[in-house]
Amino acid sequence: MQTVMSIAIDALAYGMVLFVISIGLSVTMGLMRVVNLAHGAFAMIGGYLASYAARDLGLGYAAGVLVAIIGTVIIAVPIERFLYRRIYGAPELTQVLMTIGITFCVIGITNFAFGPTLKTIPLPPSLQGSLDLGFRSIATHRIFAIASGLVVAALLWFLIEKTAFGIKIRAAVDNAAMTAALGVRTEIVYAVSFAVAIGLAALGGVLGAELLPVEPYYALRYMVTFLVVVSVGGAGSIPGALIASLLLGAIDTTGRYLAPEYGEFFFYLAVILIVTLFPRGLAGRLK
Amino acid sequence: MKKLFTIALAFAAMSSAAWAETIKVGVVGPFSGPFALQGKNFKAGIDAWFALNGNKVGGNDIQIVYRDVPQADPARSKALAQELVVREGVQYLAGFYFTPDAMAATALLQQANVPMVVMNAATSAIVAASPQVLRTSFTTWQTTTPIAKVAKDQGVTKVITLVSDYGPGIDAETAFKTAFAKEGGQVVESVRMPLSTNDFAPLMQRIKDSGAQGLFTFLPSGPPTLAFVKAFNDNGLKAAGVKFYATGDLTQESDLPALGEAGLGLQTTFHYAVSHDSPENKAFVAAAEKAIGNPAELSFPAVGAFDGMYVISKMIEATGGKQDAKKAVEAVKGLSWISPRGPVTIDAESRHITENIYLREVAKDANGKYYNKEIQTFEKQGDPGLAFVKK
Amino acid sequence: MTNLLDVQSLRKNFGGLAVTNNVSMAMAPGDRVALIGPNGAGKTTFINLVTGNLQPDEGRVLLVGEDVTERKSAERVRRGLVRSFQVTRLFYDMTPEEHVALAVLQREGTAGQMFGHYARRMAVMEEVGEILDQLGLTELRTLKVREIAYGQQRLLEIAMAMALKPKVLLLDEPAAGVPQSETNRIERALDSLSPELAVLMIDHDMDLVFRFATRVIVLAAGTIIFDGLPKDVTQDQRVREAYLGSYANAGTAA
Amino acid sequence: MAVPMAHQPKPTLSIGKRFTDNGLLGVLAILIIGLLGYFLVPNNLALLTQIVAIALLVLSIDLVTGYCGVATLGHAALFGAGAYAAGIAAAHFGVTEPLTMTLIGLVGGALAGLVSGLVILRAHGLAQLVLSIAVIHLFHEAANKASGWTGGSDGLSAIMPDPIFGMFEFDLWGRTAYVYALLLLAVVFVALRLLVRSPFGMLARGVREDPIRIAAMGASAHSVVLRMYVISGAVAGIGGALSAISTQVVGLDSLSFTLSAEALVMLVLGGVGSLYGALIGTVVFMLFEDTLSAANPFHWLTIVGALLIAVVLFAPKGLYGTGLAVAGRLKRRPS
Repeated sequence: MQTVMSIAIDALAYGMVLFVISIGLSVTMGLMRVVNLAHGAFAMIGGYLASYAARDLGLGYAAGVLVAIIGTVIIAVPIERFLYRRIYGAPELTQVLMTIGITFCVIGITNFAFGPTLKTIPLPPSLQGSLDLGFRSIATHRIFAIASGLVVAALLWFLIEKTAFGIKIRAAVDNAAMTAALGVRTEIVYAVSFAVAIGLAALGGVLGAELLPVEPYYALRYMVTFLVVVSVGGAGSIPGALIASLLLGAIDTTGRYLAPEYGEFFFYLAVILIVTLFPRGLAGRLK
Repeated sequence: MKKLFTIALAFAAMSSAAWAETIKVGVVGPFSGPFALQGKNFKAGIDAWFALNGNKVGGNDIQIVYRDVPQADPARSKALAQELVVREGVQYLAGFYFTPDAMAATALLQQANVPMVVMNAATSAIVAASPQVLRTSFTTWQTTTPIAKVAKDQGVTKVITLVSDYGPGIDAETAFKTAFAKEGGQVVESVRMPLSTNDFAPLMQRIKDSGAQGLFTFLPSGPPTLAFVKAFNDNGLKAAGVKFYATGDLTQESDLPALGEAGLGLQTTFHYAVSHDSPENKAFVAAAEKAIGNPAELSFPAVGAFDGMYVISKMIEATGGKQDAKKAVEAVKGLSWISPRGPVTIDAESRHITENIYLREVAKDANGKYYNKEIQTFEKQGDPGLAFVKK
Repeated sequence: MTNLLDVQSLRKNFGGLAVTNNVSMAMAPGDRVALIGPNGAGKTTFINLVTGNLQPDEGRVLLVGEDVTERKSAERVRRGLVRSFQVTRLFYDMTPEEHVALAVLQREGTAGQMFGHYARRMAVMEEVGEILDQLGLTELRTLKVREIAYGQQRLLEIAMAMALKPKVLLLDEPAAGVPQSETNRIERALDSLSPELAVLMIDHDMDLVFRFATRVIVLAAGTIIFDGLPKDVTQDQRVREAYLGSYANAGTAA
Repeated sequence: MAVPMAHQPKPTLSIGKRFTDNGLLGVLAILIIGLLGYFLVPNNLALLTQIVAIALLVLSIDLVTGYCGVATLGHAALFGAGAYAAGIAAAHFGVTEPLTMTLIGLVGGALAGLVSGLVILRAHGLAQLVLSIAVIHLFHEAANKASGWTGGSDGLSAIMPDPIFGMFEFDLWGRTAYVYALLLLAVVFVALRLLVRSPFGMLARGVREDPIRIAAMGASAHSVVLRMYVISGAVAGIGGALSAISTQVVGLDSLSFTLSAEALVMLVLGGVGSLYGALIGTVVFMLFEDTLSAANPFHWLTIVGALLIAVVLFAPKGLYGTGLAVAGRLKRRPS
């Protein structure tokens, strides 16, 4: 029983980290219809900036998070303006080519600028160490990641479902031409959505860094994981992404405990099963 | 048609003749991609050797030709090795970070009349694949075996092993089990983790449930080691007094700053620590740090490359710069010298390097820099894994 | 003589809404039936149920006496039930010639052949030529479909249906979007169809309906409210109500 | 060519047209360029042979992606299955005759095509992409686990192919391997040319554009694509076998996501939906990568990335597609 509880806690913690990192991708893929393979690259940029600010400049963790989000968005603005804007509405394969190209460039440049070693983001004392739950202990930063994940989910849900801007986004997704005809400047809507997605990527990169350490190859190493989470959840759906993250976290964690040798099989067979049963993602059925 | 072909060949032959006094060495390694750091260390080791010894041996210039194999890819490695031999006319092949890459290229050696100096790849069987292979790094068996003794000496009798599920990991598991059984210890459980594991927390739960007093683990150098060690600490295993044993791949110097406090006290066995206290090593480290640019990036592949260059220079000396692989290899069999890692010998029979293996503990120096502190030496260790190579 | 198509008590609900409500009808060889009804009456749903693009909740579809309710739409096509689409569904990177040839080959059962070019087969090319000629598409035969006008694309839809030599042909608004000048091509093509064939046509163009149909079925709110001769349809009280009623409610419903 | 031919009820194919239709022109081009390669870089034939092997993989992706519209990031499963089938036959069963090995690779690839087709065709779009990723990871993991057969992560070595026809030995220069590779490519190219122009090829293009329309014609889109997947597996399997024969090793990388993604990038680079595009994409990408990584093994990835971006910006239909469009515009101008 203790073991079960313990695995459940690990699953929750891992799932929430997956959620925080993947939700930005869900926004670009679901709301903006861009197969953004460069998502990990932006998360990685966020991680590097946070590491630079918090460790090398000694600004501390909170400042590191802020610098990461703002800095990554600033870096992303020209990329959106000159590259992404060319592939909105383009065939999927074109988007794949462009975003892989961007990823390669980011990897190469990061490798050149920061070197190939691992970069850490020093945690503040309050997030170091672990919390004793009686039957086991759990790292404090994981609790922080869980809480952040919930806050992000709530804020994002509010932004998209309850604000005027959210209405514009949803309208632009449904019918860009019609929305433009109504006087909404769709390119601004897209640019802002993109910035939000990138900011989320950067935040995820920082919060997840304890589990997925920051290094130049980060951008490609975890790409598949993010893609799987988003498509299992149903692109563009916040509850979908949340459920998918938790479910995949649970499958992965249980698989790794019960049969680590076959963890890969376990995970991908589950993915095949879920995707076959819910071809439009879990959220596709929930609606 | 045939004529044209002969002309083309003649051209190729002529061009290699014209370059005769420059001896080319082809180095295959991961210079981009996820293992770029290790490739960078190859280059740093080689550059350090040039910096300390110049790039002339007996009047012959040595020129290095680098080729990139970002991830284990034997087909590409072989194609590049072939290209190095045929087009670039290299007289020596060297480098090879991954076992399959080295294995693939061994098939060429005899026909190409080229010796191969393995500067990293650590599976015992490589030297058996061709009589023209030498190795200046280590094998997983070699670095793993002593830690079993360390565990026993520390009074640990029940150990759980957790290794990455791929060739070297399985090698390490077998080596540890064999050595630990010889010491009279018991491996209570052996777990193999997929290479793609990100979250190690569930595995920590398994360690706890197994009731082992100690853990032996092998993971490839890089990002997973960080997550693994943190999970070990965060899940209370360190606090519970479970002993942690691993080979030095896990605490390579370039990963130590990232591990930080979490790494303190980790005990590993390995053939080389950047901190090794000897005049040879001081000279080497100074040159290699300069070559690599950022001293924090210096790690073990550099010393394998540095000593590899030493062996190559001896082979060039012995052959007077003429291409004769057999004579070259023969000349360095049994060769002994003082490497930055300590005294070493190329074993005359296996052509693998005999060297000291050190038990080290991660410590913090006066400047707050983390390093591997050598605390025990196992002298003149050969490769116990050779006995298990299938013929 | 068995009916070519026999639809028995079809029922289909979307959510709580009965879109097709206990619909039965039958068609014999030579029948020329027009299916009309106000917007939202469930005409396209009915066609989709018959072709197998949708599965009914209740009821059966019989094709030449055989129950095909459980069969996939492709299997129904192979048994002679062919449809055209209301909005053209064509292969925009292919030419009209290729479209018709593909249909002919598919009918012959050689469309899965992995070698040889259709243009080498005289009989195929002749048939393709005839069909294209009949619909006035000959001049466009080697253009990409994306380069030809919408009206001509509609004609191509019919050409493909004809090439499949169906027993039962369902035409979903064949003349929609076709310029007046070209509807006569459609009419002529329809006239030339084999008399053995049963045709069910949905269209709003009443001129076309009256010229073509020997029988009219009126569908309203998922139910058949009239099934009889064309000359009687305008006199029918329920039909008038259905149409006028829908006009009266149009303002609030939209 | 695009001018409508007024009233020409029975177009007969001229000899010239037949020539281009069957891809004889393409075969000539393959052989001429291939032989040029042989003489221009006689000492880098190993690379050229690798290019041919990968070209077969890229052609194979084109069959399902370009002709049937299936999105896949897992196609290396088919290539790797062929490579391992041929390699295991040679290393464990002593089947070292190269033509037989190629045939075994073909069968292995086709079987893998059938299996992955059955899985991948259960969804569309993004979900399909994810299924293909799951498939390649399962194949990779299975090969890693079955290390007794495959050598696991150490790779399968000890593949020693016999001389071809007992006469032409596989030499250090890789001449035999290269000539064999070119001939294989030429044969496959002709076969695929016939295939894509056959009624089945037309059907497949139809599926890509509108599967519902295909069903309305009485054909089963699923069965068409599945058959194409098997054929595609055979082609990729030949490529895998060629790689196993010429390099005499098979590594886990031949079953990797990375290889799948790279091959897809090559296809998109050359131009999806045309055999020439697939060939051009492979040759350009691999030569570019090889030259760059030799010139600067440390930072070539950045430049490859920049190339990909440039292609999307300036040649959105791929090198071949955009080249054709430009050529068409130039041709049209004078008339």
